[in-house]
Amino acid sequence: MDQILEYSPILIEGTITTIELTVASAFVALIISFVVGLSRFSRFSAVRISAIIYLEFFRGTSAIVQMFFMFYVLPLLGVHLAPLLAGIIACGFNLGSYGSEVVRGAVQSVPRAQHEAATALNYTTYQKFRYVLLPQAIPVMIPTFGNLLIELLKLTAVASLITISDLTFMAQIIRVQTALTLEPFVIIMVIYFIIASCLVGITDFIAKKITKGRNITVRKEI
Amino acid sequence: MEWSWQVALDVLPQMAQGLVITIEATFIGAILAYALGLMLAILRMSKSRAISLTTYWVSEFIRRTPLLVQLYFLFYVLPDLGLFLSPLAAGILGLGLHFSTYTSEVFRAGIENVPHGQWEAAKSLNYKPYQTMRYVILPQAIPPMIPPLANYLITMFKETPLLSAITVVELFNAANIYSNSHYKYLEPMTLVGAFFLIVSIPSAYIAMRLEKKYQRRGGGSV
Amino acid sequence: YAGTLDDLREQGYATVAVANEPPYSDIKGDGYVTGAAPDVARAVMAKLGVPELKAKVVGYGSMIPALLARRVDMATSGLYIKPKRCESIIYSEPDLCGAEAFAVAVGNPHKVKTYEDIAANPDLTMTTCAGCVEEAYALERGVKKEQIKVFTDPPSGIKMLQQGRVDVFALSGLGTADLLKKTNDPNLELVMPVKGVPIGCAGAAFNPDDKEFRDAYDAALAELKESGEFAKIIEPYGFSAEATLEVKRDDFCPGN
Amino acid sequence: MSKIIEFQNVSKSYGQLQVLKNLNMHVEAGEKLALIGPSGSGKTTILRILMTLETINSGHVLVEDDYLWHQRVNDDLVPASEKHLRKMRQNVGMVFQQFNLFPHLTAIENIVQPQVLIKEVDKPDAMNKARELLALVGLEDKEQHYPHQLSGGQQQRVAIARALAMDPKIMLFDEVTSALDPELVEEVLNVLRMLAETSDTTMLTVTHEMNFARDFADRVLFFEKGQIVESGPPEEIFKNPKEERTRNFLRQIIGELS
Amino acid sequence: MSKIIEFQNVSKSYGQLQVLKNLNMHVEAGEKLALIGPSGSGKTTILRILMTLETINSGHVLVEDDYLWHQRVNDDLVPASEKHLRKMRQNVGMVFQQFNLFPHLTAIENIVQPQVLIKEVDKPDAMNKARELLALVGLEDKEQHYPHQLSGGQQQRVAIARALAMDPKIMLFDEVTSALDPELVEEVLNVLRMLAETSDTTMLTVTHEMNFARDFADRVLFFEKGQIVESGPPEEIFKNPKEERTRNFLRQIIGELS
Ligand SMILES: Nc1ncnc2c1ncn2[C@@H]1O[C@H](COP(=O)(O)OP(=O)(O)OP(=O)(O)O)[C@@H](O)[C@H]1O
Ligand SMILES: Nc1ncnc2c1ncn2[C@@H]1O[C@H](COP(=O)(O)OP(=O)(O)OP(=O)(O)O)[C@@H](O)[C@H]1O
Ligand SMILES: [Mg+2]
Ligand SMILES: [Mg+2]
Repeated sequence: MDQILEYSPILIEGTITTIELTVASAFVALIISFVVGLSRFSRFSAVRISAIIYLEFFRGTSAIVQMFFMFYVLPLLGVHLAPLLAGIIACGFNLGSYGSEVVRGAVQSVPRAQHEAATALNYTTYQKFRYVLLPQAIPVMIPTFGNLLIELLKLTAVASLITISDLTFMAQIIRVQTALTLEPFVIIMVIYFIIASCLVGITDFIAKKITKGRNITVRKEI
Repeated sequence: MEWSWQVALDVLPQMAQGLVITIEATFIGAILAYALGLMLAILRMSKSRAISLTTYWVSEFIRRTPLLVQLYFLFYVLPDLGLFLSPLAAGILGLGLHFSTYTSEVFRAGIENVPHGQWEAAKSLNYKPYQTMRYVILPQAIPPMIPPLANYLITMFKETPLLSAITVVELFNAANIYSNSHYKYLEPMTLVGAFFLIVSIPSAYIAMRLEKKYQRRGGGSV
Repeated sequence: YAGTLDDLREQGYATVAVANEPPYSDIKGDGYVTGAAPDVARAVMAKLGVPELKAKVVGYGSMIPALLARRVDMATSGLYIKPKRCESIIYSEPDLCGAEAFAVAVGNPHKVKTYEDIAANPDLTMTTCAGCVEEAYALERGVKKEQIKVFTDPPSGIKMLQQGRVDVFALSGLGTADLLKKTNDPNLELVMPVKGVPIGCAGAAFNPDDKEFRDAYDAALAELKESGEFAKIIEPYGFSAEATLEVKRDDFCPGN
Repeated sequence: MSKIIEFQNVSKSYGQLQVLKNLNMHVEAGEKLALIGPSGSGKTTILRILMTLETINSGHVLVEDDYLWHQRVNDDLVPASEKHLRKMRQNVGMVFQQFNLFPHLTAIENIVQPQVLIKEVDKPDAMNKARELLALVGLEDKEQHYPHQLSGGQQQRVAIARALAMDPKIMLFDEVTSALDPELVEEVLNVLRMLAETSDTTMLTVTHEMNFARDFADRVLFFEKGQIVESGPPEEIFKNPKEERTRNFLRQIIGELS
Repeated sequence: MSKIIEFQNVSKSYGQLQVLKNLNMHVEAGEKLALIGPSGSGKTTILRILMTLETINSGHVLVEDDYLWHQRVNDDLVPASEKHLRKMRQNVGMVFQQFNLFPHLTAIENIVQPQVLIKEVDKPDAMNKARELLALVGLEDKEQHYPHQLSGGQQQRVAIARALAMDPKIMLFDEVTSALDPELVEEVLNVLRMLAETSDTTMLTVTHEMNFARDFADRVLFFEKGQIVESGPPEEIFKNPKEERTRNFLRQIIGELS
């Protein structure tokens, strides 16, 4: 155990990298989720089709394959990304594809009658989405987004394979330097669990805040 | 860098062998995930608070920590504790265990989504608990479970490349090993990505069809 | 890319890919990277007017791709000079040489002394790292592909040996010795040197477009060797300066 | 006539909310009873207690002179076991507001399955009985339809047939038409009117349809806040309610009609 | 008086099902019209076409002498653009069976938001108007309540106020009480009766409540299978329907009452 303690600086560094990677890619994923998710409702078929291609591509291939591709192949094609950036983009684009489905589903779950009420009051399409549909859809999205955030955190571990110095990568360094196995893995699993539990707590808090005083039942999705 | 068909042809046979392992891992892993998931769901719905809470936290721990780290753990730590697993067996166990925490939610939601009125109707007709489950609840709960369970099969398929980290030579690792010894990255990685798309897009389509097919019948118990 | 070295001088540091491979590299608890290979590189680069060396720890198999993708300016730590590799990258003159070693169960029950011994007994299995020279040695000497299980990192390889998943662990002599010392398992023993394979020599590796940079590096390395400073850097890590001075890059990769 | 149902000082609360307060009432065998009263007065709760879908907090409920929620063990009254409850449930059948047909079974299977599983009737006999009952409720031509292929009124009639197939001594109907489109209400009420006239089963029905209550019931109970305010034959209750509160309620509900 | 709405040979089908068949009708400005008829006769469809929630297959609909579903471009009639539809919608307001209030806004925000967004009224003016209207429908004390905190009847009254706030020339009411508990129906109908008397807006209402139709309407249209069977003042239609089919329908619906 003493040996492990000696490595606490790099464990802390790894934890910070993992959190940075999670937060930054969550941000990327969130933007993509809305852009791609809402594109599915576009009047223009070109926009809708692009959104579907994006979705199927990033949802259809493994995250690890996408990362290797971005890290090893893109540079050969002339696109140079710093490893952390490659990791953020890979994680963000991957999760963004799942998130876009959440956005689409939540908007679709707003009853048809609400569309009709907005039309009857002569709302424009933009106003309908901005003032009627999204305010009702966002609370529905939050729990699922919470689950996706956990998926994202776990996905960042895979980034260790493209040599981003996250928590998992640091555990590997410690293993090689100390020839210990059980201890580094147990420690990082506990750290992951703690980070994930904080994320769960934060989402629950937001969900409570946003539904407070309103009759919106926020369901945990499967 | 130029695409070389020579390299592509060279790596294909090895990838084909890897694909067999990938498919094996996916299906056995899925069966395990379904069986363990059902067990977890039953334990979770147990009347004993201790059993149900323990199940909950164990599931959450598994669900909130990365599969990659769990795989390392199963492969490198378990043997020290006396359980010796081949790489593929450890990989399948890891996949099955990790995803059982997801499938268990499908089972639970499937059963809980049967309207309350159905339990009451069965009770008012004097059905025994076993008869209620067997003749009333399960026939209604199972069809809606099929699409999400099929979706997890696809997800597991996409996660199999993680097994490369514990020396399983599946599709991705086969390509990766080739890359490492021939220092060619473009073709193998692109082919792996293409392989995944070829399998997962049609399967996603089939899963969608299943979803349509098994949508809850209207009427009945409104 | 003629001006790579000038660029590095200007920015004041170079990034170097280092694998997690004691004693070639040694990563401290606070993340500082030392070890024989990075220390040599540090001294050479200082001579070339690049005061700082930023080490990027990567997987062993990731050093070459990282170089090719120009994610790093150079790579060093147990990257042996091998003809196959020379097709993709260019090397400096050898800096660290050593014999090969096996780790086996204590008493060496299968009497494995050479790769040929492994090839002769198809029931035996061995492990080494992905893309490592030992894999090539084994295949060249008749070991079947099925007999080789690659590990992701050396301790995992030792674990496999301890757990009986494999019969032989093959790696550079110093790496194996270091690992056995840390593992401190009385059930394992070291076989060194492995006969019938050349002494392996590693060098710093460069992107093939950086020939000028490499040549400058060679010149500075030669000075270092002559001054005796070189021996002072590597010997504390267990490497022999003498062995290194006897060989040339052209012995492995003529014209690289 | 003999008492078939008796409530002795029954209280029932949901959390803070006391729904039934020391309720005493009884029903004679063969009686047709209509329970009326404002929303939330506890009408549904009474039926659900009789069907053992809700427990009670204090008091006793007797069905056929046997304790429903308790059982006697060596002269002590202890909470009823599941076995005792299953025995008592044989006496009672219930039809719900939301029909609750089994959606994965056809109309006839809905009626056959409980007979076969619970009463252990042979399948052919159960089929015969199911056909008779479907004819009784006017649905002989729908036996192979699934619930979702039937209108609400038709579903509710199948639900009535299903409950009848179990030969309960007591039938409970909880606002069986309130989930139906207005056009479909009459067909279901007509079936109930017919049953009230032809069968000697004891029947309790909760309803908001006052015209129907008048035709159907031998006796009307007016509830408010978990207590019986007034009880009597329908002519009396509807023409000359004694209590101010009954009058108010009836005015409110029938107001528009007269 | 002048025609404010005109249907010229309008047909409308859903797939195979023809819901409106060459319908011709018109409504005078300020008229209060009640549409009655059996389920599926196309009453809702007419309102939805006027609200531009459904398109038509052939014929023309005119509102204030302007084509609703078409527009004139160089003497040609072409399908209406979204812009034209938005202009035409300004004339029409609709209240739905299921209220369709925006659940994330309070009662008053429901009335303020469309005024601010669509009519570009200043927020304070919109608030004043919303308060007036809430008072009109008897809900001055509920302005800060969210829809789920209101009873069905109260929600429906807010929905009426919301539609009125847009100052439409034509108001459409589609069975505005049919989703309400019986006790709550009257409060909403009273608001509508009051509006019919005090406002000169043109109003079309679909209803199953014949007593209400009688009070509310200047003219009653009886529909069946997408066609007008009979039209006239309520006294005539309800007392002396000319057509056999009207008589049958009224007997069925009012039968129980008389
Ligand atoms: N499961 C429950 N949990 C909490 N409160 C309940 C529950 N079931 C019923 N109640 C409350 O108990 C009271 C009586 O309910 P009950 O359903 O018996 O009334 P009711 O007379 O049938 O009314 P209605 O005419 O609306 O059906 C109501 O205030 C109701 O809100
Ligand atoms: N979106 C739709 N798709 C297919 N059929 C529809 C659709 N909307 C309505 N219909 C059908 O069109 C017919 C007329 O419907 P409409 O709603 O206008 O009748 P209605 O007179 O309002 O009846 P109700 O009194 O039941 O409300 C009905 O047979 C209905 O099933
Ligand atoms: Mg009730
Ligand atoms: Mg309608």
